[in-house]
Amino acid sequence: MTVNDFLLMRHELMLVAIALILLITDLMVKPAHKSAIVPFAIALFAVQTIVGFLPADEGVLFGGMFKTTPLISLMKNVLNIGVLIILLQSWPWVNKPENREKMSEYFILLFSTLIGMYFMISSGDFLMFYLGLETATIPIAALAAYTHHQTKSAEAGVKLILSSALSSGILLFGLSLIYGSTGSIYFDQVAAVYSNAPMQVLAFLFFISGMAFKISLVPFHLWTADVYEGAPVNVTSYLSVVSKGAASFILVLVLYKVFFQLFDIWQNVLYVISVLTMFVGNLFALRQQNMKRFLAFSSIAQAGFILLGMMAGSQMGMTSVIYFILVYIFSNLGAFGVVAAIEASTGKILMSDYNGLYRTNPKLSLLMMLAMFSLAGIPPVAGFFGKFFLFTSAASAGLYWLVFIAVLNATISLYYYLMVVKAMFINKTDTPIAPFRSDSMTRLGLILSGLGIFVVGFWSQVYEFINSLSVGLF
Amino acid sequence: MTGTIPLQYFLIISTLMFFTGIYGFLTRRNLITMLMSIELILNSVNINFVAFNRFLYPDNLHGHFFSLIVIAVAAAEAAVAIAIIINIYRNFRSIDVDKVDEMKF
Amino acid sequence: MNILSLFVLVPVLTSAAIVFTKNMKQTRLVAAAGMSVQLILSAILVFMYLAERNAGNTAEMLFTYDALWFPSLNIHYAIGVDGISVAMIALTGIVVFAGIFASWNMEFLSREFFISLILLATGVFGFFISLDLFTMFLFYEIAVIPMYLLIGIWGSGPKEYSAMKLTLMLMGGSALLMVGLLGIYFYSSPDGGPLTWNLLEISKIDIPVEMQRFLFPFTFIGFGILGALFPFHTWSPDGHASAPTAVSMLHAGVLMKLGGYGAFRVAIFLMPEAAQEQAWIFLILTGISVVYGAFGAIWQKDLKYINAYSSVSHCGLVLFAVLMMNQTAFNGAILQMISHGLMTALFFALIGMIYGRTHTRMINEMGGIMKVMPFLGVVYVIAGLASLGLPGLSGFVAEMTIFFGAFQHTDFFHRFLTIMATTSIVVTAVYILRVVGILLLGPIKDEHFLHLEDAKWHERLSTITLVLAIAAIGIAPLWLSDMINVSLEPIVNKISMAGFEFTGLF
Amino acid sequence: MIDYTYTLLIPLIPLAVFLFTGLAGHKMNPKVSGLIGTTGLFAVTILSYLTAIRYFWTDHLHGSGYQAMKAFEIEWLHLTEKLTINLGVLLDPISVMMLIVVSTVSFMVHIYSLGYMKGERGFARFFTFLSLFSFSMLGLVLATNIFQMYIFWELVGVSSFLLIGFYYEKPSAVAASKKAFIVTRFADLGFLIGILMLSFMTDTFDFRTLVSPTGPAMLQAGSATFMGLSAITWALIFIFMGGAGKSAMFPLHIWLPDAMEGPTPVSALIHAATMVVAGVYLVARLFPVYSMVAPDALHVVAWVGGLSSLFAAIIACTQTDIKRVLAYSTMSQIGYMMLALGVSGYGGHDGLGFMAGNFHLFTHAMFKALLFLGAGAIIHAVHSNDMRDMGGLRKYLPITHITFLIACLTIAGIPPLSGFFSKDEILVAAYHHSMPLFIIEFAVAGLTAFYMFRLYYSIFWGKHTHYHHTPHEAPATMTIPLMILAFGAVFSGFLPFHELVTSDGLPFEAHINYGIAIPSVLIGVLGIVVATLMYRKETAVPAKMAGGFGSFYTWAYHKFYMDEVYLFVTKKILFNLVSRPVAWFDRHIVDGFMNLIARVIEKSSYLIKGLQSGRIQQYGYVFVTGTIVLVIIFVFIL
Repeated sequence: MTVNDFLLMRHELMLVAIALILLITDLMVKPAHKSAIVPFAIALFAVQTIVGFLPADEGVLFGGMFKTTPLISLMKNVLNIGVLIILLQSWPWVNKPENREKMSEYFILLFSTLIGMYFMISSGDFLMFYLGLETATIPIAALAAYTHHQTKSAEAGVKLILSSALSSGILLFGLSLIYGSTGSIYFDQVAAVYSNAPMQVLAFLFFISGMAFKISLVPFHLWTADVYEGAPVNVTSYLSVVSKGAASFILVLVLYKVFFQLFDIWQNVLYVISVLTMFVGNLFALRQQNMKRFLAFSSIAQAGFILLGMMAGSQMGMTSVIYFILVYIFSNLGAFGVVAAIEASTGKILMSDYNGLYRTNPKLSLLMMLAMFSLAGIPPVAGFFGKFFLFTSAASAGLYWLVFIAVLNATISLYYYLMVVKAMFINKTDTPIAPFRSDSMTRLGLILSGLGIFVVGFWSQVYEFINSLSVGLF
Repeated sequence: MTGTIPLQYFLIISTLMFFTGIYGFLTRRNLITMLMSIELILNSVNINFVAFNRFLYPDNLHGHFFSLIVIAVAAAEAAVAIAIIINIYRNFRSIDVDKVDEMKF
Repeated sequence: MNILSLFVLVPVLTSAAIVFTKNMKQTRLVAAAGMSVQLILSAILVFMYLAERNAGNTAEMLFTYDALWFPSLNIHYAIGVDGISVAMIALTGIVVFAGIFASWNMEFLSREFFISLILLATGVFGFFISLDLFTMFLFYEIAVIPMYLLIGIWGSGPKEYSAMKLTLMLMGGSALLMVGLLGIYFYSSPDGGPLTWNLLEISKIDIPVEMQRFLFPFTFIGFGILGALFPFHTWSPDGHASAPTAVSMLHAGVLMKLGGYGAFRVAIFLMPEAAQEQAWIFLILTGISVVYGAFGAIWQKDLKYINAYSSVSHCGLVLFAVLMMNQTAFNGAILQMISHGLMTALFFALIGMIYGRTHTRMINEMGGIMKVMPFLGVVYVIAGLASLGLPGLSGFVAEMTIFFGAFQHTDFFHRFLTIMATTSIVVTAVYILRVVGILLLGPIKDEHFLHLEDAKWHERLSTITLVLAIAAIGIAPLWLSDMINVSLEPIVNKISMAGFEFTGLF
Repeated sequence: MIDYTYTLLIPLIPLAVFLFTGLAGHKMNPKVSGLIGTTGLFAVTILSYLTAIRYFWTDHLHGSGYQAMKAFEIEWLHLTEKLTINLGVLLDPISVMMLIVVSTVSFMVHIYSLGYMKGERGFARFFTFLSLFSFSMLGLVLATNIFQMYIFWELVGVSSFLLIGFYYEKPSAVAASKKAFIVTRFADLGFLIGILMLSFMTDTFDFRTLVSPTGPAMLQAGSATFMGLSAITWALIFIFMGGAGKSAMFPLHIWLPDAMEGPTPVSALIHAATMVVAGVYLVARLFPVYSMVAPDALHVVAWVGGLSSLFAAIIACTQTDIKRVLAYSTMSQIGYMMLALGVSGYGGHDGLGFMAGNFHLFTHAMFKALLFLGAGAIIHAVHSNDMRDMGGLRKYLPITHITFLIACLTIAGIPPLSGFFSKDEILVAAYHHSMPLFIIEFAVAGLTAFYMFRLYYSIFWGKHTHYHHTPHEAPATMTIPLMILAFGAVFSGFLPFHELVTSDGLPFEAHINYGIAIPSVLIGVLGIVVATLMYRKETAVPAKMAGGFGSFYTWAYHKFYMDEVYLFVTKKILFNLVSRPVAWFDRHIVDGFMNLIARVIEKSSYLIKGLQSGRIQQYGYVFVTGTIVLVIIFVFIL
């Protein structure tokens, strides 16, 4: 391999290196100084994020198994931003005494899943794709069960690992059929010969259901809420934004690159699934009291919106999907950041605990409100633009009724997002959460997400940049 | 040994295994048994890959490699799964899947 | 710096300044200062506009400014005004100004209150200046959403319920609207040229009729919900009843006008053929809401409900006129929007002031207000007379223009509906006089009322501003209706090109 | 063309006074604002008389007849390219005549009120409203087009509303003002619809264009018919509906008696002399249109007028509240005028009725104002409206007594007082036109004499009531107007109306038709005699008479239960059967539906919560089922 090849893989290689460094330092440092690992890890990853943004040229490695383009590295960078914010926000939780001796595992596992996602996104064939997928999934199960003394955490872990095993089994079966029917596992070769013969449609459907599991689309979403609730809040936010984002990226790539022959079919499939997802996600979210569970269902509904962009099958569609995921990362992390900060300092997680929050912690509540508005797609925050462009691209494919259903669902979702705002601003209570001041790292994380919520919308260059890189169906 | 057994047989076997695995996953109450059913599914996939490769596309080795990787991943998966199941056992004093429904609705 | 952009900038800066204020006194001072600047700006704008027109500038939109925002979607920050929007901006300026002074003693979370109020105003101003459908929609939703907080936090009665209902119904409206706007966008260039969001450019082309048939109901109802179109008006009574004074003023006075304005500017203007075809359905609906709202108002006991229902009736008249689709009726619709905006704002201001003293809004618990609060009483009577269409006040001009415009219609069905609508002026007289009789006149019901003091200076300022505006329009309507008429030209031309005979003015 | 632009001042002076006293009134001494108002009206009166003299005599070129001229006009609002609303000053015989009426009576009432309203709490407010009314009425009179008339029509309506409800702490006054406004408003709806139709057909509001024999209105005779009548007939009937409402014609008269709740000078000015005759004035304005293209509408006018006069006269015989008696007599007299217009033809001697109607309008204004002001003086002295509390007042109130007597004789049509001339002309016109109407009016003449003298006797003669404080004559500010008006009542009959105010502007020969004059005088005398017998001294005859008429008397006493009918229609039908259901429907059906949607969504969210059972295997089931369903749909179905 030449140096250039290394440069092509710099995301992956650097992250592997970072993981290894952390592993070694974890062995080196004495238990007394373990807490130094956290800023170290965060610093390293910050470097990783920045380096990721350096201009990259496209190329193919390993005989087409691995390929990278500016678009793909952009996707990776988007994920990086999310992970960085999550790391910042997880500061108070990782520093808890009970996590002292295993704090480096947190980072290492997180990074290894991220590596998996990198590979998954820039995979050139189904083998690499599958490898990345599993690498991205299995460590998360371990992370979900991170706090092993909690029954919920363990339950989340087992639910995640078993159902993901089932889904990847079905997905694999689909892959095997694809291989059997095309004789290749390389994306471009498969794409060249793929048609809508029944067996290939069958294989595609198996594949789609496996992916739907990752993005937690109805009816493959059932694990989501439980895992989100049981897992530590930062892991939950990681699941809800980063792994969902990565899965959506690869899904849109595969749909656009490999299965573009089946455009009509997968458009209809996504149509059905997205309508289901939006309705079910919203209806479940209506009732939730536990904030993590609430956000879980809201993120399911959001996934339904993402599909609208994919269905366009055009450059606009892909742009809107990536853009929305970027916006969604900021908004959701804003919400999760607040939830995490509050849980870390008070251990309260129910919506009713948030009553009268504005009186005691105005800044947190304001950020939460912004995040909620952004998720609900209310201007002037970024969420509005994200949703609007998703709908625009769906409409560009003539799916007006779908857009109508989607906006109606946005209205329903506005109801429960406003319930949070209501709790914080309107509801009165005798025992509000006491005022507290979170540490600088958390605040930095919150500020970053807040900035994102505000800036990404108005700053049209972001959208235009994404658009300049993204592609439509071939 | 060439082509004495036609491809269909392999596919039938693999399909049977696949659905047996799913059946087991959906019905068995014991977490370990469910894990085994998962293995069945994965192995059916392996059979598919190998059989396809052997019969249809003998000139490349994708299928073989794929099945190898799947086996490896399956092992890793099983490892993590069992670790978590042990964790479950610690917390619930049982590995009956129906007990593990603390979080619902 | 384009003067129009100031209309968005000034409120934003004001609310930014409010963040740094220490206490309620500073806050309200800053807010008042900012909105006074806004009022002066709108006055300047009116004069500049008239000067431009007199200078012979016949461009469809003046003071235009256009900046590319999202190139790939061809979204612009495109602003510009014609006589109609200038009038609406002036209205907004006045009402917001009055609203600030009407809520002068907002003790509770005053900073947040004024910020959200001014944010709402920002949305409204932005809506009226924008020529780009995207920015229009953006500002539209910006204007709608602060209502939730304003009603939910500072409201009274079942405020959470009302706030949620209002927000969700209006957002449901924007759901319809979104579909309509997207459809318009994707058919904005039949010859495969670049698509556009720009109102004027779209108005140059003709959207395919079968597409119009599909899109018109979405757009019209979407805006109509905000314009209290029967049967989607039910957010309005609850919302107004629960909202704090200034919010009711702004909402009924200005925000509901976004509905009428949009229905006219987007739905009718861009899709005249479909409008012609489907007008009869909506004419019946609006005709119903004109009479129905008035009758609904007779039976109410709560002052705010009475006014809310009369708003339903009056705004119904706006949409009714818009659907008549001739120049005079359009002109009447705009005049009606302005006049109703002013007088309903005045009503809500007075109701708030009376409520602040008597602590009840139930008319049967009050009486003889005129004796203890002559100023408020007299102004209330003036507002009432304006609302029942007394000559010399704005309501009369607007209603007459609408009736005569609508009656010009050659079709008997339309003229019949017009006559039906005219009956509302009697019913209006009934409920207005009922209120005046019970509330203001007669003996004093409750001896606690005996030592209530009359309006304070800020209340006088707020109400007198509105009264002056009402009287000015009522006494000398010509300049206003001319200003509007000139700007109606292109719209009427497009409609007439759609093969629609109309009675024009010039 | 002679310059009359200064006439613009006639309406503007009261407006200025109104604004000034209205804005600054509460700051200064009430007397001052009263004086300001009176001086303003004085100026107006001077101007009006000046105008009248110039118009009728000095500037008039003989032969060509009196032409209508626009002294001034500005554009107020343009509706369509054809229809524009102007405000201006139109001078023609009837408007100049009305100028005289309005300014005179208004000026008298101003002076009178200075005394009558002395010490009232709302003294300044009263004069403010009076100036507002004067402004509106003058604007109405001088209107150049029908829409301007409508504008000021509404304004006089509202000023009458304000003045009736002057004692706004008295619930009855509030109720009366409300009733007056709403009833007239309802009538005005008809007026508006009429204008809509008329302008739609003729594309103009302007009176001169409308009435010109070659004007667009004249071409409409054969216009589309509806229920047998041509469209323009309907339009004119609707317009007349407005006039009937203002002029308290049956069945829209019910507000007038209640309107007596207002201060008596107001009743004299608005509800006797000026505003209530606006209806007559309106019909007179459009008279050429009526008589040329819509004779059917004119029949309606005639019959409504005739019936109203009879109806009112009967009720007037039974009332005991002196102001109500006068109110009904007003209604009856206006009926006369309407009938006169209704039976008139156009041009020359056929236009007799037109002339007579306006003539009677003029004389009636004088004597009815006089009666009301006299009644005011009496009430001022006795502090009661009810004639049963009065009697033998003649020695306490000599001036009032004399003037009142003159007025009664005038209205009874006793020569040579003015009432005789005008009424006689009307009877003649009716006689030429239709016999039944003539008979009605003949009877009414008798009834009028009867109830007026019933009133007169029971006030000034009859039993000698004991007043707990002796009544005393009113101050000079009140008696002088009485005398001036009495003068007018006596001599205004000698005005040569048949030369001045005619349907086509050309003078014609009118002479007293003794065949009708003598019987009419006789029946008037008969009425007086009967009244004298019954009421001069306290006797049991009236009671017997009343008993003799039986239920008819009670019906008349209760004004034929018209109020009850209206109450039933509004309260029971409109409020309970329309408004209340509407309110309910809105709350429970429309709004209920919206809430239902929300509830359904919420319920369904509870419905499907079983899907999330928390059990891994059930998740697996759903997963696999989902896949299989997709496969079934997209592989086997599609």
